[in-house]
Amino acid sequence: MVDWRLYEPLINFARKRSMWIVAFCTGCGGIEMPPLMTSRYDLERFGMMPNPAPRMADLFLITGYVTPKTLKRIIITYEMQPDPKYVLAHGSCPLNGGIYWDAYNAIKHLDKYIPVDVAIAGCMPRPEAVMDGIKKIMDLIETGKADGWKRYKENYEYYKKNQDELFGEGWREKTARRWIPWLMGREKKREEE
Amino acid sequence: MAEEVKASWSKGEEIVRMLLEKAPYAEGTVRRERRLEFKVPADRIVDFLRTAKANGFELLLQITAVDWLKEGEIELVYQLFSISHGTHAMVKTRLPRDEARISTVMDIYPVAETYERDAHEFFKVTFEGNPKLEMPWILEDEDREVGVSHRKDFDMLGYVKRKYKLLDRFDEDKENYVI
Amino acid sequence: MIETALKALFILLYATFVGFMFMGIIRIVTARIHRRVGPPIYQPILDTIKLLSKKSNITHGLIYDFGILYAVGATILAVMFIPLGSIGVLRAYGDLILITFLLEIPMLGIMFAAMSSGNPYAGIGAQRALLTLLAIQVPLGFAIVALAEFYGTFSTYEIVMAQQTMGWSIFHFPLLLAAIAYDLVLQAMFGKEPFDIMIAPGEISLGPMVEFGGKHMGLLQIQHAIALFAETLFFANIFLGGGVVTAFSSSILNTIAGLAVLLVKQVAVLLIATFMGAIFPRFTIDQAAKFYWKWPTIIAALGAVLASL
Amino acid sequence: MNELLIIIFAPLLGGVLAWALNVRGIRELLGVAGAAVPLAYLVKLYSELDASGQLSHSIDFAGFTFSFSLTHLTWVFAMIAGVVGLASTIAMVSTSRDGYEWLFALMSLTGAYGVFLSFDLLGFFIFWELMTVGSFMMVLKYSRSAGLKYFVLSVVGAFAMFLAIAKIYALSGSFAFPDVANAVYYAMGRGDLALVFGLFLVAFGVKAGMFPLHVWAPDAYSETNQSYTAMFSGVLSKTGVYGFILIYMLIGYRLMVEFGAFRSAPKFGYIIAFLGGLTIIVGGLLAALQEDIRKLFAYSSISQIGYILVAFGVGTSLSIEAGIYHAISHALFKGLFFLIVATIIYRTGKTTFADMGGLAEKMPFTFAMAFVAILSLAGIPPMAGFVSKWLIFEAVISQNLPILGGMVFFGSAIGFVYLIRFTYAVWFGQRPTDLDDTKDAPLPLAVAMAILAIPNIVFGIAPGLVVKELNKIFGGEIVTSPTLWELNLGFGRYNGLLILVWLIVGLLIAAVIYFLGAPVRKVPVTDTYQSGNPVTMEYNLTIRRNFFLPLKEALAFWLRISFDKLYRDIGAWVEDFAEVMRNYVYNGNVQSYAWYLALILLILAMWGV
Repeated sequence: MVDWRLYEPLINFARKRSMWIVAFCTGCGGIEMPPLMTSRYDLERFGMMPNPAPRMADLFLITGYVTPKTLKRIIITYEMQPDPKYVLAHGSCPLNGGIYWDAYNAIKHLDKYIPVDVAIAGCMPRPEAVMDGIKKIMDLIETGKADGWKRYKENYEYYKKNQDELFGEGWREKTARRWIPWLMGREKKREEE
Repeated sequence: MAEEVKASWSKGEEIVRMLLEKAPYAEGTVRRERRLEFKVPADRIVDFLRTAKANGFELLLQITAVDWLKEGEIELVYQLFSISHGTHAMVKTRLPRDEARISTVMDIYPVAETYERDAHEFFKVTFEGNPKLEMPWILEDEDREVGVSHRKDFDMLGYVKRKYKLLDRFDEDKENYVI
Repeated sequence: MIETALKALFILLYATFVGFMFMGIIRIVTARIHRRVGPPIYQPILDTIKLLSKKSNITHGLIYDFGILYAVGATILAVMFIPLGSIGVLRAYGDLILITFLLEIPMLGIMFAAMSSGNPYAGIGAQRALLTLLAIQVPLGFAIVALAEFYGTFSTYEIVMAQQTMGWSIFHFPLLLAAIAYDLVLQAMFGKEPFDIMIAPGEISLGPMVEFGGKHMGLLQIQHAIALFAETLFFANIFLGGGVVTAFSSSILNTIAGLAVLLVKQVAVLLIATFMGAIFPRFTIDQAAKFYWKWPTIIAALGAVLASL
Repeated sequence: MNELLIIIFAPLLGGVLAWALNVRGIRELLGVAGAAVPLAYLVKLYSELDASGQLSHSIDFAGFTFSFSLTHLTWVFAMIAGVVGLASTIAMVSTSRDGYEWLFALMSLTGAYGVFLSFDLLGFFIFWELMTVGSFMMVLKYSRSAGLKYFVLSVVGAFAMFLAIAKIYALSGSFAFPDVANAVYYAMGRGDLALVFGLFLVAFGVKAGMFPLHVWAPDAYSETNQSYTAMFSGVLSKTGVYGFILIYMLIGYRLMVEFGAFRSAPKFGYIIAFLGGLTIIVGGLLAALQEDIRKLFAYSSISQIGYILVAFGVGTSLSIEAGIYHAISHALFKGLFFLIVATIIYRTGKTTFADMGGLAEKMPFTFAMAFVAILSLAGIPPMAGFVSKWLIFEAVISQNLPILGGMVFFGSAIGFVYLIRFTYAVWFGQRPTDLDDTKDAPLPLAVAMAILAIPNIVFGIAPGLVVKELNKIFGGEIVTSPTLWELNLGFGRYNGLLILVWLIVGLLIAAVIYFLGAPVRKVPVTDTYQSGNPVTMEYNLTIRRNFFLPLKEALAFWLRISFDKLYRDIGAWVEDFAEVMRNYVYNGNVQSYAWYLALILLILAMWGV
């Protein structure tokens, strides 16, 4: 209808300067967020703000180690975000497992399951390092290189295969039903009362 | 084992003596100030905890388990706390490793339900009378099916390598791994 | 006909732009109170552009889309009825009761859309929003009653005109009480602390807003901007004397001066709400209801009774 | 035979025939015809009425003269009965079970017509009782206890009315309305007047469901055929409302003269208005806390009647006109609501909110109708509900009555509250798996709903249509209506068409922005944010039970005060008292009766007889 390519620079500028964060803090990096958000480093200067609902969020911060249990939620939340969406991984745990390299319940390579646009090394990275990462992702957005969401669409089979290998086929339904026998039992008891 | 430092906490000794009078089947010592230790046979644990609760140990803080592989036993440690005496107490009991069954203490300390589920999931101890033992707890279903446990005869590292398809860059014979 | 259309277009654009600036002002002022730098003032516009230019959107059904459109449409309808200085499209029909209802029904549209998604957070948010509405309705009603009884008319435009000769409403004691109550009510209508339990970001993921994303949220941002403008404009009109300037000989200059006067008054109303919002924590829903049913109700009822004597 | 008598007795005739023949197919036809004939005659008589102003007819029966009259006022009320009665009977084609229901439903419709058209107190009373009997039998079939509660309170009301009529008859020696009004104005004493007013208040208050006499309504409205409830709440409660107008017509002037006015409202009217205000609040709050879809609308009906009472109580011609307008729109939207409830129950067989959800996808037509009804009841411009509420607001507030103004404002908010609860629990959210093959409304119900939905929209956009008729009642321009779309009160204006046009303009602007954005993708209800947890249809996350729990907790103190319980306690005391009397006084012992006789004789002797 309208040729939006003409306005692409403006839109990219808006995308860059208005990144809403999913407030989904995993691991120990969540505690690095308050200084970033509050008066010390004040991320709101760049138009970033924490946002509890993924439907209207752009930036997904993975702040620390990821367990399989969390990864399921991360994938579901990530898929709920509307395109374009960006992922920023904090610290060494999402990179290679970090100090949890031999733990049965910590994911070793996050980018096998969802695309990561920018990874920040460190255990934990200091707020300055996180700011640097955010600067990096802003540059990537402006030049159109932050294309994790495109990669996820294009290589969906690869990501799906890795997810299914880890969790087993049909893990969404299985996880959703996991508690149902127990919840139904409680429901029944409540009704009997 | 380092040389035991005999504690001299007279109040603690009094508490131990008072409890042991009522529960002669147990052994009790004072580890140090505010740390008491009791050893109870597995079949009397309910009696002992009931006695303890009646004598000022109001809280159950935790139930932990230790796997003694060589001795073929699993040690359960019930950590009690007394507000009135101001002291911890570790109540230890041992179960055979391959037949780890013990009675639940839910009716004495209701909070035990959660800790018993924990010990059941990771050390395969069966607490008879706890209705929620089979309820999903920390482990994912696929881990459960494989039988992940913290018992020492479970090959955790091998399982991790298999599960996450790690490149086999480390050797289990080495002392330190570099990744 | 063309003149009406041009006026309506002007009101719409002006309301949207000023509304976005208001949203920016709220964020900057809150940031300064927190000793932060804060975003640029045009930040809400960037947010809206970003949301509208999302490349994938979801819907939960027809009502999900229609509720949003309805909310925006009703807000535009409401702003047309409120006299804006000497510009007015429908101000002859700007009845107090009608405008009060029109300012409330966008929320109904949002609730419809939110609940059609079936999200439990949205359900809880809707419940809290409705109970807040129930709580504010009593003082709001009394404030409107006080106004109507004091001036003997329901027409907003006539009330504005009456204030040009009688002095601002807040200089009359009964209406001062009504204005205080109405200002407390505005706090909940803006959805600012301490009465923002309905969106409660940390607890129920923004409540009704949880499922909106992309262009739905962008439309809601526009709706929020216009509603912010309309609510402050309504307050400035009925309590602060509106924006009627007759000092200049040129009518265009008069109009511009009137808009400027109104803008100052609106910003004053906005700043009060922002200051209150920045320093208060959040009330739970029963605390909010008890608060509204106690002091603002007493104040407003006293105002209404005094005005009717 | 006179047209008025046809209007009154056609439904009864249809009902009796339907019951006597009791053949499926024919009885429905007869019943609908019984409801349609009066409506047709009412429409036909309109031009005649317009020319002459009043149509009268009287017959002599059993030594009394019964006179009937069709005036502009009664025509409006009879039209309410005609339209809602027709829609309700059409809906009954789907939901009724046997000839019994047709007989008594149409009998109560005859009663309602009779009440509206009677021009003397005796006929009024007889048709009132006919109506009560018909509706009582309808309730009795479904629930014994609800029926009995309704019956007891109706008997109290009927007894009060009977006493009042007897009092008036003793004074005037005539039942005809003009004679009665004259006699009351010139001859009635202050005490008698207050007594008659109180008795009428009880009599009409019971039928209208006025607080604190409303306790029968929730049970009776919910424990019967829901198609019939559309008539029950839409028409039968209007007879109570009509009764309040009758108070004005018969004893209003005298009351005004005798007791004076509070501000500009008559003092006796202020009592009605205040009780009406309490009815709004109590009915609305209780409606929000109901768990049963039928009960919610029963309480909501009570709450809306409160508006009408407030308007009538204020007592200016503007406010009475506003009240009649609200009576019309209440009959329309509440009739529509009960038909929607009937459809839901007919299709799902469930009545509680806990068992429902997600029906909007399965019943789109019914949902569209519900949407109209919701907008109308909540008072969203431009709908009929908004116009009438707006008139009431203006009428009440312009008379400098701040407390009543606050009450009606609160009432409009509580309307939002319970409607949203209904919307959320029934239409949206996850659908229980056993409702997956629910079908949309059957044809008769759909037709009936459409009959009621269209005026809901039309009377909101073109309020001039209604106001023109209502102005005729008062014989003057109470509400000026320069065009069909506009109302002008002098201190406030409303234009339905302008609102509609600008709303459409606003919607178009929004739609343009909406369609410029990227296309939308439909997602299932399970694709919803639950803190990242996957959602399944097997466990229903929609909040259905106790939706307004915080409100319940906030009102816990007030909810303990229950007039229903008070009446039950009084009933229990009476029963106990009777038990005591039976045990000790009327114990069946001849000897003790001899003693009573002796005692009475002794007392009489001492009295000097």
